[in-house]
Amino acid sequence: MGYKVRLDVFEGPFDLLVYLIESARMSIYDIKVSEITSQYISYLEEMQQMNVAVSSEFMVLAAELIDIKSKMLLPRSTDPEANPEAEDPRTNLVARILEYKKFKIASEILREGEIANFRIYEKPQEDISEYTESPDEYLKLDIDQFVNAFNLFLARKKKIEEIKQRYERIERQKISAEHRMQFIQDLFKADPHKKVPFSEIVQDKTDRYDIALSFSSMLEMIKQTKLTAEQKRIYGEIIVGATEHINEKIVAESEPAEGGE
Amino acid sequence: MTTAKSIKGAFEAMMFTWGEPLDARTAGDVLNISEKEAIAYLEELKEEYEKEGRGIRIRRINKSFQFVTADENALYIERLCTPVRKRKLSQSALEVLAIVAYKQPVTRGEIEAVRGIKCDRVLEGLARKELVEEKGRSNGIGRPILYGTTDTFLKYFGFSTLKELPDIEDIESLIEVPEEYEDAIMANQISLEEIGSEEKTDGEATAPEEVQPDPGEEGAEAGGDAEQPE
Amino acid sequence: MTTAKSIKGAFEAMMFTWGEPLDARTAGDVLNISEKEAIAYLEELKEEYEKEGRGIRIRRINKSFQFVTADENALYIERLCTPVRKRKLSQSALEVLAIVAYKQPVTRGEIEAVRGIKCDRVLEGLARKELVEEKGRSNGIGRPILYGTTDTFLKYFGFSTLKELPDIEDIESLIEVPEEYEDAIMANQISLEEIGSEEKTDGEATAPEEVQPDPGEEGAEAGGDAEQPE
Repeated sequence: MGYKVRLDVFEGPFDLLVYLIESARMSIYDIKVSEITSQYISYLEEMQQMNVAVSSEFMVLAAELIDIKSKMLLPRSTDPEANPEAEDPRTNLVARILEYKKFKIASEILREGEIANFRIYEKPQEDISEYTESPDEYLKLDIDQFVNAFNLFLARKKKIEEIKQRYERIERQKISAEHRMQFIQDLFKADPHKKVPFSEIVQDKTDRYDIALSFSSMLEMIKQTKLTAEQKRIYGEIIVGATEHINEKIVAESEPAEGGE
Repeated sequence: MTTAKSIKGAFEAMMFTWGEPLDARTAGDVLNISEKEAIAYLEELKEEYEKEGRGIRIRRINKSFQFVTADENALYIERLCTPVRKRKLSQSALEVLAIVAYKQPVTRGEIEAVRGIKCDRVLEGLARKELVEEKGRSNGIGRPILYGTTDTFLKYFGFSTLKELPDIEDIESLIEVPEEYEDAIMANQISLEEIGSEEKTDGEATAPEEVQPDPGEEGAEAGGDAEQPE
Repeated sequence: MTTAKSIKGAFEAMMFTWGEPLDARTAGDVLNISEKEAIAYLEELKEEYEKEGRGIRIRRINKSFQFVTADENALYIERLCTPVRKRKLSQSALEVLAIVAYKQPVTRGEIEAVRGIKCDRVLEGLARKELVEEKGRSNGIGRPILYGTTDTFLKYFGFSTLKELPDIEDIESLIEVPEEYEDAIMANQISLEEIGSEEKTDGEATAPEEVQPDPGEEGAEAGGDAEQPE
């Protein structure tokens, strides 16, 4: 047989093998391995003589063919142990050839579709530049976003309200601190040596403002050396005691109190 | 290829791919028919498209014919072809919009009183986007403009009426920030022991804007909040 | 704008203007109708054009629709305007494409196992032509890329959906005939071989990479230089 076909027209080793098998009018299910192997190898040799680069994949299949050929020479079926999975050494090769052929045929079907589709023409897009040059500004807005934004605003507004109220309270405190200090002074009136836990100074323990007011009043009185206070451990109870100045006149706020404690 | 149908089909395909007005003589040459015959077929085609009220029509210019879109579809083509650029409203625009939505009709002054900040430009932007509009004039001094939301505004949210906005009562009561709410927060946040903790007060003095120090706590510092960063 | 006629008219105008396949959802949005409704109208239109045997038809690619010429007019269009020459895909490209089309999502390794030869460059070329694309990653070792076909693939081969691919199981049964029909297979193979060898000597022998069109085939006179317009 004259193979006046160049190697590079074959899409791969299977393509060449299938070509050779079909050219030899051989059944894929009964490949004469010896014959096809020598044809395959001589084809590759011919190519190499013509200085055509033969890719390694072609050589891999050549090696496989030789391997199968040698196995074919062994007495089969008498020794199923040697190769129990594929009794016929060609089985795997046949399966791969069939798989390849299947897609080869599929590619031929695609080719038909390709050519038929070449007869169908599209038209280019019309000139739509007058539209594309002035994009629509579409507002992205959804109700969640709207509500979230508003809630954020409310939170900020609430904060502002708080600040306002705080300043109001500071004003109020300036008046009532005097009362609270008076109250503390009265606590020690009967017994100036007694020790009072801070919590007893607080009148309304559920009211944070009251707690804070009591605390600041106590601090103020310490500053005015009317009270002493000690705390045994951090976060522990503050124990308040009176000094000899306890009964001196209450001053609403001492002058150098600016920096707090 | 002799039937009128196939000749007209060929002309349709040719006009379609040609794009520009197709000269009847050129078209006729392709099919080996005279210019006159070609014009007759093309005129027939033109009438068919009109009679059937198709979305594309055939326009005749002298002896040339061209596929064009029917006038009545101009709007849809514009909608299709105009690219969409999505924009978001700024936080301030959303706020003003919310105030207008819930308090309408509302004057600019009232909005500014709620927000504590000028909003003339924001209002302008919202009006340009057709989200708010003038609803008349207030009887107050200077007869200021009253603003309200538009149908476009409703459309954005898919509402048919303003009543579908989330309940306004809840939101309004929140604006007032009731005291008991505040006290509840304080009760949660402070315990007796914490008062004595210096760390606590220090920490709060430098607290960022978001975390407002509690008034009670501040009071404990007896005026020490003068330098409080706000 | 509520009648079926006017909706279809709008779609005609939009498809005509758009040129490229027009997505049914996009088209539906313009008219405020659902994608499903849009598809129903567009399918109706498509049938109308076919039934009336118009020179232009509507081609469906998945959920997109496009005006194209009817294939019987190819000759006239070519006479009229010498359209851009079309270049066929190479045999190797087609084989890889066939494997991707039928086995998708598929890794390069799996394709190479079928063909017995490397195909990284072919795959690259197909991806560049947008005929295949990455569809994710396999869970296998090295997490190789999974390839699948694109809408361009469907358009290129004239399929509306992947379901229109000829049944590969039929092909399989065509090959895998039981032993007793071996003679018949052989006869079949002989004829296949004849076609194949002819093709190889005439057409493919001179085309190293991109295959030269077979003489006498439609749209093939073109030769092989011009890039396939896509």
